[in-house]
Amino acid sequence: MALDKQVDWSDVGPLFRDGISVMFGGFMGVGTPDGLVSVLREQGTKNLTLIGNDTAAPETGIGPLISDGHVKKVIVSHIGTNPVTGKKMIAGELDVDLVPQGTLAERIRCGGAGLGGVLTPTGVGTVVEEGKAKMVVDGKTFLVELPLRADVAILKAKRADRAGNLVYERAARNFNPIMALAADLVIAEVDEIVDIGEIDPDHVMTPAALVDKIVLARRQ
Amino acid sequence: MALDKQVDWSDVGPLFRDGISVMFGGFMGVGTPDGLVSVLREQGTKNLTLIGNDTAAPETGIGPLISDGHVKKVIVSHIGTNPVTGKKMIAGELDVDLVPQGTLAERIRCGGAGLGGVLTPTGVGTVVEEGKAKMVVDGKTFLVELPLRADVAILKAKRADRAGNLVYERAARNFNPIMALAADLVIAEVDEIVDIGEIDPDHVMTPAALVDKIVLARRQ
Amino acid sequence: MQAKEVIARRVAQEFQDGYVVNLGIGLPTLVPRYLPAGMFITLQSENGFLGLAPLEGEPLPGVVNAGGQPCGLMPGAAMFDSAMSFALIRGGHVDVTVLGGLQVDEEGNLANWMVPGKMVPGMGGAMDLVTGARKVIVAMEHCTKEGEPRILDRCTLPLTAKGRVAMVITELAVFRITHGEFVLIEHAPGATVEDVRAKTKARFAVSDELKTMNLG
Amino acid sequence: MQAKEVIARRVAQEFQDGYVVNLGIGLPTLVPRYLPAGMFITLQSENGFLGLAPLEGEPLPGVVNAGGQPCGLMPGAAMFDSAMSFALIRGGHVDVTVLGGLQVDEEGNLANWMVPGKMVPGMGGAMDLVTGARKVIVAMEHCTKEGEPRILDRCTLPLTAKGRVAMVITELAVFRITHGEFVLIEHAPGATVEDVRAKTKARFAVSDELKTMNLG
Repeated sequence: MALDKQVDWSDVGPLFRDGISVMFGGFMGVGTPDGLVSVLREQGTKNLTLIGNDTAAPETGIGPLISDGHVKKVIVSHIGTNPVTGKKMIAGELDVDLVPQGTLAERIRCGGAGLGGVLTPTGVGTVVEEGKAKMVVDGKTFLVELPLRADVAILKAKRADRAGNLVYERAARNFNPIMALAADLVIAEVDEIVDIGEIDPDHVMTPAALVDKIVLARRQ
Repeated sequence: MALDKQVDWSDVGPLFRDGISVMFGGFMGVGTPDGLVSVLREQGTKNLTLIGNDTAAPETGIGPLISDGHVKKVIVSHIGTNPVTGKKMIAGELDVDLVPQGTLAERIRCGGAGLGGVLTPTGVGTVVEEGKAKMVVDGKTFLVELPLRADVAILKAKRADRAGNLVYERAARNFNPIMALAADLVIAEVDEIVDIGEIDPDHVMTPAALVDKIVLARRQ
Repeated sequence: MQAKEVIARRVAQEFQDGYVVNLGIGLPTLVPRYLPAGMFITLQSENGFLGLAPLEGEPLPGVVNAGGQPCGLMPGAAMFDSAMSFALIRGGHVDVTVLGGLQVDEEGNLANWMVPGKMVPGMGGAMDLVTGARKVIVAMEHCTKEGEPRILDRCTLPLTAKGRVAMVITELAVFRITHGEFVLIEHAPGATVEDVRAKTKARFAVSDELKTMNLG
Repeated sequence: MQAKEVIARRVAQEFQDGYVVNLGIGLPTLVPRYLPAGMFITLQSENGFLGLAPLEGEPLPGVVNAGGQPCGLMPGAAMFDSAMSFALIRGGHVDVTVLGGLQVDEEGNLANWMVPGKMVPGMGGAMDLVTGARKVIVAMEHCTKEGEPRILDRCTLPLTAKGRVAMVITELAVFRITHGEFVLIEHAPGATVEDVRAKTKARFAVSDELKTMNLG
């Protein structure tokens, strides 16, 4: 029988250490696992490197981790909706690496798919190309963008079976499925846990083989 | 209201011309649109370049197109199950370009995703690396593999809505979704056509925006 | 008629039935209300779906636009992940994107994502959109609030993408950029070519078929 | 006990509970029947799913293995496209792959996909599997039908991948390849190191902990 990957909330804390890199699903906080973010916050995890689409707002998504000083670096496509991120960046308290959103997605996918990088036209002729190798294919110039991986990925899904197959809801899917490929430890916070066999194999969006731990979201 | 993309079988033939490149979904014929293959065969389309996983068997999948001499070139990962392919290759009647299966998938995806190529470790130190650029990332060597596109993609799906959203069945999915991204004209043969709104947006595997024509499979 | 409405009405004329469209925040989101009756377009949302619609009724879980705001879904919508979303954007599957601009220059360069030392929000999906969409339309007011031209010989702000702008539509003028040539094709009712020149710091040719913008 | 059974039994000892495994055609598919009771593994099928199971009852539409033959699905199976299938394979998400071999050499190179002028089936997914799986086990009979060694100082056939083989398991011997060293760790009951040397054309060290294969 498949392994049951459900863990209790008390089991989650010890999975995080100071200084780790964390990929987080979500877009403006939608699809971000709020409970797992709270664990990082409550146990005072320090010096995190966060990788995800954006820093949401001060009290949304991973925003609180930035507000409370748990983070040393973010690799994101957008910080404009969270003024705290900008302030800490200017104050030299937070390192911000801005990556075009499509490039961020491809770099994470490369990290998870055993690829050494990808050639993208995005960023050619802009500040994004600084320090990067370029390659001309069929007369067109591309940037060589390199893989991203993380120590831990924290995901949010609507439903999991006990084996860890995941189903996301609407636009809360976003970066979650590719991050499931690209981290050494993958933890999913889910709204519902069902028995193995209850999710149609055609509807699985992240296969159980990629997921290490599942935890049931606390009711709001 | 969304455009209705259903066409009759009599409308399909004129979409194909001699000398075009055709991506075909399917793995050993499973997920290959047999009706569309029949159209290519019955109207005697010549000098096709076929791009897909394998050449199936002489009477399966795209096999008949090879047996009947409609094809000048195949770009595939495997020909071992179709002795006709091998015979025609040795006789100099068919050009065969063998590509590792994962590399084939990535090259098609690149072609459809606006990427100039991808760095893969697959094939390094083998005949596959001949003539290709290499790149070293973090001390590891990768091949630069370039995009593939086609004039037409012929797909097989289980279900479509009238707008062209597609759902595939089990392992018949395989190459179909990435090919939907990588051809100028995308035609899907489907077992069932339902009204718009009947497919849950979370269950769509190929969005309608990628599909140009849908045709209802003839009952076997 | 307000400048924003003029611009949105004119942009709407560039859409065709069946188009897949990505609209930037702000002014571009006004465009759909000026489409002719019966024209069907599909809106792409870079957070991962096709079939964006206005919110009707209560917000639904996970149904938000790229600004994180609750929205609706068209019948026939399709959801996907961020890798697929940008495969669509970069791969030329979006027929047209309409974005605001801080500056555009005569080479078709666009700057709209940062003002050094002042505003560094990040490029989000803008660089991919401007690089990958089949047609890039910049929809913006002709001058800054201070009256400075936004259409320049050369952008002074960091670029979003190089040479990708196909049209610039303002309340005063419509320019087309093809083969490296910046061409005035329309001006606002009551305006003259000289009015446009006075507020434009880019060289431009005047089309042989110069028209007055039709805002009917 | 037939050679194939010996090999399959010994390969089974390399599996651990929870492993994701991809099995090549032929001999490797025999391995699961020799797993200890209660051990759970997930079989990956490169045509696009996890949770391959033997066929039970009537074939179901679209449920086929990588050879195109009807098969079953485990409860908890998950289907995906070819890009995802090889993201899993190349990205190190397959714990172990077991493949047959034509030749293996002392540098851990494997040749198993073509014989020039004779057999050119194509590499299919083999190159990606051997390149990307965390552990590559070659399971093959020790010599060819003609009695020629298959374990060589250097492969003469075109390679499938370079330096990726971690173990070679035959009916006669078990070798481990680590840090570029080919080491004999087990031999068949009744066989000697000399028997192995006589049939092996590669230099190999003999482990200090050399054992007899346990086929119980």
